[in-house]
Amino acid sequence: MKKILAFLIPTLLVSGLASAEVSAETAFVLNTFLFVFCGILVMFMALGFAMLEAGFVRKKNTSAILLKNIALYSIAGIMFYLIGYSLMYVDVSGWIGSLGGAFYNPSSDELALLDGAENVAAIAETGYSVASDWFFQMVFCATAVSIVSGACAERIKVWPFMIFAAIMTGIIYPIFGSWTWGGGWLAEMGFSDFAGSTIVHSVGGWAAVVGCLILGPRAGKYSKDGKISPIAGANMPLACLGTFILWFGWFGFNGGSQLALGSALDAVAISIVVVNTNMAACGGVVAAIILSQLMYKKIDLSISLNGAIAGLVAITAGPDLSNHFMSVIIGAIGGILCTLAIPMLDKMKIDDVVGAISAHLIAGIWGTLAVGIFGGGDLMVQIVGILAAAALVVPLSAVGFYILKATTGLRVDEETEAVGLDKAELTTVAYPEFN
Amino acid sequence: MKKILAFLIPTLLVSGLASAEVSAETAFVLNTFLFVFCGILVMFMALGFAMLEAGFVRKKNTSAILLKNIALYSIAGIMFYLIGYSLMYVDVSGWIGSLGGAFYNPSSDELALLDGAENVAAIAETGYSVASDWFFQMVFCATAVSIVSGACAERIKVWPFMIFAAIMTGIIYPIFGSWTWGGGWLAEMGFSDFAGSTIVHSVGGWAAVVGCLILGPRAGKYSKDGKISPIAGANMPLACLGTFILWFGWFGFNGGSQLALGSALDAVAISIVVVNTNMAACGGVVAAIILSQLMYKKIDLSISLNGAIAGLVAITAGPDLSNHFMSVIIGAIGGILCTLAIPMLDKMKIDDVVGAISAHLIAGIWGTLAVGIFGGGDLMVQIVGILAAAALVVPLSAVGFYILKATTGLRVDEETEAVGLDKAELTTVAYPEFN
Amino acid sequence: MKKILAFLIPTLLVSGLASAEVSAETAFVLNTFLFVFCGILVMFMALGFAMLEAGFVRKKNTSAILLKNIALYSIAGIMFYLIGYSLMYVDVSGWIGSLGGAFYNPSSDELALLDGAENVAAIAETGYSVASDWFFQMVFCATAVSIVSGACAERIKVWPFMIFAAIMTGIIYPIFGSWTWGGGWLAEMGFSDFAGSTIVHSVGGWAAVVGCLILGPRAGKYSKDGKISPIAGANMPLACLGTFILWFGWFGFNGGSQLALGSALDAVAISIVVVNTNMAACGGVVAAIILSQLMYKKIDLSISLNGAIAGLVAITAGPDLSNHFMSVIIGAIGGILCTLAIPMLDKMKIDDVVGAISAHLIAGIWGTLAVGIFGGGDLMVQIVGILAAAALVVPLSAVGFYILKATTGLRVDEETEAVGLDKAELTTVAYPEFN
Amino acid sequence: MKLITAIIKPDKVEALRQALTAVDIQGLTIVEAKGYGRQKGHTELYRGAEYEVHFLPKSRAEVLVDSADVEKVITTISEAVKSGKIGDGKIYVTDVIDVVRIRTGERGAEAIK
Amino acid sequence: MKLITAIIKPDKVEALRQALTAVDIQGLTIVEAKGYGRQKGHTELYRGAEYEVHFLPKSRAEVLVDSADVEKVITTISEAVKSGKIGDGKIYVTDVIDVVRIRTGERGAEAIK
Amino acid sequence: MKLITAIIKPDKVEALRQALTAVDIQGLTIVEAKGYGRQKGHTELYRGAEYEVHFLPKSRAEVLVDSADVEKVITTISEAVKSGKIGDGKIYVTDVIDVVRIRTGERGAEAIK
Ligand SMILES: Nc1ncnc2c1ncn2[C@@H]1O[C@H](COP(=O)(O)OP(=O)(O)O)[C@@H](O)[C@H]1O
Ligand SMILES: Nc1ncnc2c1ncn2[C@@H]1O[C@H](COP(=O)(O)OP(=O)(O)O)[C@@H](O)[C@H]1O
Ligand SMILES: Nc1ncnc2c1ncn2[C@@H]1O[C@H](COP(=O)(O)OP(=O)(O)O)[C@@H](O)[C@H]1O
Repeated sequence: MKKILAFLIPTLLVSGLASAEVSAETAFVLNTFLFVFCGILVMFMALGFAMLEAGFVRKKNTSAILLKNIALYSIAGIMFYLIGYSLMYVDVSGWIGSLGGAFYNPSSDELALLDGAENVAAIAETGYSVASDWFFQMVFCATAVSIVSGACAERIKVWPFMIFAAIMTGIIYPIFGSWTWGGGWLAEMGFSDFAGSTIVHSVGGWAAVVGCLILGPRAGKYSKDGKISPIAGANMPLACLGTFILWFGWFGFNGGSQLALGSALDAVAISIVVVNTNMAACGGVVAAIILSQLMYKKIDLSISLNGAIAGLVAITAGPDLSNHFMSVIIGAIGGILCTLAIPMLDKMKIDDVVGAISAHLIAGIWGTLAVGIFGGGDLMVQIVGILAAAALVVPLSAVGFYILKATTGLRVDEETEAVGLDKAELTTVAYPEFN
Repeated sequence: MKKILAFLIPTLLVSGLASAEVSAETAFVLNTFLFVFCGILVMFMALGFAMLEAGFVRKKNTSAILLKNIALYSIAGIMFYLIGYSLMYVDVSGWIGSLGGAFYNPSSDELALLDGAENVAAIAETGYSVASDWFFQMVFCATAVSIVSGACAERIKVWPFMIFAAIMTGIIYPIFGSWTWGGGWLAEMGFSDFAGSTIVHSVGGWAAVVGCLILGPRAGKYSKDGKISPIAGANMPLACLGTFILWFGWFGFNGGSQLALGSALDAVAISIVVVNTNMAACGGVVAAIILSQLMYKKIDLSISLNGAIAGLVAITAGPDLSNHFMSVIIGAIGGILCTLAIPMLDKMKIDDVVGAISAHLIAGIWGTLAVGIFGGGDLMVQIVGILAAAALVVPLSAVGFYILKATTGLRVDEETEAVGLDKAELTTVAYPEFN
Repeated sequence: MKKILAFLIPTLLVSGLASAEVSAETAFVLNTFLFVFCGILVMFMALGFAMLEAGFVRKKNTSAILLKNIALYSIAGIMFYLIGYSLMYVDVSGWIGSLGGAFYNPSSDELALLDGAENVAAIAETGYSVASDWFFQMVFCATAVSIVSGACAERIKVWPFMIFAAIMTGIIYPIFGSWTWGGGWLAEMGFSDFAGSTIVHSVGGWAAVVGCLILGPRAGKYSKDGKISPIAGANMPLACLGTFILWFGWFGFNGGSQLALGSALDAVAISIVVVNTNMAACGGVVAAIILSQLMYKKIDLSISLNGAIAGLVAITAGPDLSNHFMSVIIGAIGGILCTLAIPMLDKMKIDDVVGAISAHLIAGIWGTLAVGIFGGGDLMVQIVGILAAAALVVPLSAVGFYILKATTGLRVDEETEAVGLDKAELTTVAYPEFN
Repeated sequence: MKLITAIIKPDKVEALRQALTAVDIQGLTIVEAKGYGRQKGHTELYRGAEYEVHFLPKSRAEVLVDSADVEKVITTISEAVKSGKIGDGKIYVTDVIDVVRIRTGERGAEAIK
Repeated sequence: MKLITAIIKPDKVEALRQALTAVDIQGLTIVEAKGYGRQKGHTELYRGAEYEVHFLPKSRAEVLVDSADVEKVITTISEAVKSGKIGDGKIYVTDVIDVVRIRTGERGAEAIK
Repeated sequence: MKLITAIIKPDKVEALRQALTAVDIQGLTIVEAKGYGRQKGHTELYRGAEYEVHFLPKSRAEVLVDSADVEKVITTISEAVKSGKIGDGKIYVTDVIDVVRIRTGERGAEAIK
């Protein structure tokens, strides 16, 4: 008996230690809550894009861009449910998932739990609830296509755009996703992209480039003699509102990508991620302000707003840096590259209405490289990943856009463009009394 | 020894299981946090309504609608504190609560805990903190009256509206609340309304109908020969902003209605609720886009925004469905009903400025029925609940509005309506420089 | 054996109790998450200020105020990282911290944990992660300088303002912070300021007063014969949007200032804080509506919005009151004082564009006194704290502003003021198509 | 031909349009304006301080008419927009040397038929 | 001197500016307007209900010219903005008694050179 | 009667109003305009690309006056809005055949008293 006691006491101590830890069920709750909380924040980014883009287009195309944004988020939800999640995460072969998880629903174990089964322990071991993870993955998918809507604004037809959104969220994004987060070949090579500088932002950015090229620039933007006639966005407060909302949502985007909150380690990691995310955005803003002042003798607000986004995109591949100052630097370089890319794209006659390509693609590439440079991943593998994104998304989205062009038509006719999409494709202009 | 070990191992497993659970105090913290977090999200819906409505009214009535919205949320807080919570939840007789909990405050046990008492265990058993629950209930109450402000906009006097808001949040909503969430007769019959399709949205919707009927339509909306002259809202970006904020807040509205986060079961349930909430809104948007295109040959943005709300309202009675695809369907039907209701209300000369009746009342009724149809409740009881809401709210709010009409007057005079409420009842117009 | 059992049983009970408690690691996770969550909410207040201010300025200065707001938040992040946090919290001597914590980063213990060390228990004992606390403190620092940007709008040059923001967030705010939250002499005296009525809001408010005095009023505001020519803000929906966002963020501001979520006590306390915060804002709104109606025969929306802020500022020093009704009173008095202060400042020719001084300084002083009056602190000490803020901030910010005035210049020239800052100092006006 | 310009209250534009259509005048150009005459503006409040608003919103309507129609149009406009209250506005008539319909190149009275 | 007023489609303003500059007319004042003539507005939809929009957006351009330049300017404007479709707009000419350049006090033809 | 039209800088409207009131001219109609003359617009930047803004914001003021008052009003306007810098604007005078005060039906000079 004594011996038993001798055994018991350590056991109690162990149990004491155990009770100092996070219990499995508590961890499950916390992990699940993290996905829900961060998913909600990322969902809010859909509003950020809507407002940013509504600020950068002209009055006459404002209702259309709002409609596209709420539509694309809705379509993303449905397509990712129908097939996207499955192609990205279920039985990934290395190159693509399967349709075995189409119409993705809660697990039967979870449904049993809700029905009163005593399988808490088994559930707790799964780490997080199925639906919470799905939700978090879905909002990322929506983000990728938001990038396209902004770049192609003011000339792409509403219905074809919505079809493209379905293709992008149901097929293109999930395939690249399966290569990486889904555990496919790039993941196996060791490609490192914490929250998706490449997987979300460059993927969206490449599709935006393709869209802009196939659509061509807005009427009047570039004249034959090479002159650029900028087309000012109608509403800077909306653009600023959108930028801040994106920044706010990004804490969920990067913070949630830790994928767990159920331990002190996770909590520490998330805090670091959140601080780095913020610092990079600060760096991006300050760099864009200074550079725009130097380049143009005056500060450009719209470029400064793009700078915030570029800083955020840049840090997204590796927001787990242990030295916060590095984030300021990475974000600032993101802001600088974005600021430099804006006039360059204009020179290439790529008419990106909101600066999406500069802020998401260019800064996304930089952020992905930065992980290789600052020791969070292998630089060569990072480059492979960047190229793979281009190699997949450019042809696929080109095919998508060309098919739409050949069938429904892709670009509104000249008169619609002159009158504005709001009057031609929608019933209502955005500001009927302000006209 | 071996045997002992044989005994010990199960013990350890049990102890492992025990410490694998969520402790009572942790559950208390998580539950309380859920109320606080979701309450904050629902509070933000007050802004959603304010922006949505500011987008749908004309410039000249914009300051007034903003004022009404911030006022009603403030009044709701105070009235629900003074009497509403008590009438809804304290000593509910079956038909109404009591005034025993007027001026509702933290429990004495909680105050003791804060003062250093060692009563954590007792507190933990209560499940959640008193104030967190109060807060979560209060924000729901505010939502109900937000629905009224939008429908009755552009013609109801500011002060009488504020008095009505006090009546609604202090008396009408709490009485129906006591029948249901308060544990009264409808609850006992088994009426099932998870987060309030009927209890919040139809209740607000009925009061809106009554308000619109007693006020009459805006000048110029319906001519004697039966022609409808629509009055376009001034600012679609604000309407879209409001819609997205409502969507965002709805995750708290429905998610928080699980009422607990302190177990794996709750975490699973909340995740499912959040996904269903999102899917229903997606369904509502897509359905409204398609239907408005079919009906009007062009997409109507404002109807698409209403579709999102209708989808959300529809799923609110039963967001705990285990098959997410059903949510898309329920939301889509909500969006369709709302889209069809808009011209129907116009034919009945019910002038609902923002589509509140279509989106909240019609979709609310549908959502409540859907629970009966899809097996989450008894269809007959659901119908009883729906009728009970009408039977209570219509006469009570009619009495309220008529008393106001007879005393303070309810509707602004013709000249005020022509000039706009901003100039007549407030000091400032909303856009002084844009006029 | 019996004895042993007699010992064992209590032990088991204790262990039972223990497992009913929040484990140390769970508490660490919850505390850290509270900082992250509330920090994100407070970060969002930067948008609240941006929108509020964009609503209160004229169209021609809108881009400039947006730029200033995103810039100041970015600068605050960087300066607080470089030196601010260190001066405020690291080795505080009583009068100021040190530069020993400049470039503040995660602790080496935390980095070890992330690298796989088994030091969870040691980490858990620290209570929360270093970065989460830093983030939460940083966003407070940014808030203080947001107050200045609003008051000094429409005439302060962009670059000197940004330099002042750096001084304020790197030096002035941290010094006063070290006296109080940093544990310096005021903290030792027992100065009680839960979430910063004085430490954040009055500090910002004093700097705003100094800025307004040194800058002088906007051209045309006060004529020599003593007449006041008010300058209406251009966009009330933006002002209302900003106000609601601030209200929303304030739940993080006050709720997070409980500094822990890892126990039932903390959860109870946070709930109470959240309810009181809300009730005070309600009181502020209702009081400002009634008072503006009485004083001006019409409701003033902009004053009502200020009333919400004043109510929030007033409760910030002591939102832990156990009787929620007191919060309504404290908030209402805040709203009244703010409403009365607005015309008074005009009489003193202090031209505060957005009402920041009335809402933040006046209500901040009141809230700090209220803690002394209602028993949460010593009234004399509260007065000392209030005076200390003035004594520190007024001279320091005056020096800052005067140096800028003498070097870069502080105020735009007459022509720039007439044309608007957007055209003169930035490249883009805010509403190019609405002009 | 004559140009008839009327400064009227903005909420009378629709009545004006209907009245002109009724007398078969098929053309009108409107510009938003602000003005004062005997009606002197008023005082407004912003954040507790009073200020004078000197100008009131007006609409400026132009109708090109055949000289023969001048009196008819003046009467039509007057009746359509008159409330009898101060601020009803002014009508003034100026001479037009020539009119061109751009689409067809028609000149003179033809161009406004 | 004469005042030439043209009611044109808003998207033709830039073409008008370039055309006038090309014929060396260095001055133009534009006001936003709305109007109808033969072109009658159209029907729009809002939330499922139809309504008639009677007025279309137009720009009202004024050019002060030397009497000798009238025909040249009329031709220039016509060519610059003509699409041949209904709604192209009107040009009308009125007599100007005097012109002052405020800056210099110059009067008459000098003032618009 | 005459119609005096002045194209002036928008920030001079208030000075114009005061000056006219001071010489007892009690009526004025203002329309927002944009224009160019010798003052040629300028270059602006948006996202790094330059573009020319050809038009500058102007206000177009109309005063109906008794023929006898023309010179007085021209002088008053000129003095009130003149800065001596390019872009000060133009004043032009046209003849008015008749004026009607809608409220009373008064015609001619009576209508603008
Ligand atoms: N002398 C004037 N010159 C130019 N416009 C005038 C003049 N007098 C009046 N107006 C215009 O006519 C509008 C109505 O004139 P007002 O004198 O107020 O009304 P009423 O003609 O009924 O007396 C004014 O707001 C102004 O736009
Ligand atoms: N009689 C008129 N008086 C004043 N403005 C007119 C008149 N007729 C036409 N306009 C203006 O000219 C514009 C174009 O005229 P419309 O008759 O539609 O085209 P078109 O001259 O090509 O037949 C109208 O929108 C209106 O602003
Ligand atoms: N020939 C013209 N026809 C019509 N408007 C003119 C003409 N010339 C000038 N204006 C108007 O007068 C304004 C001021 O003219 P501008 O030549 O720039 O200044 P200034 O008269 O001082 O030389 C212009 O912006 C334009 O609106």
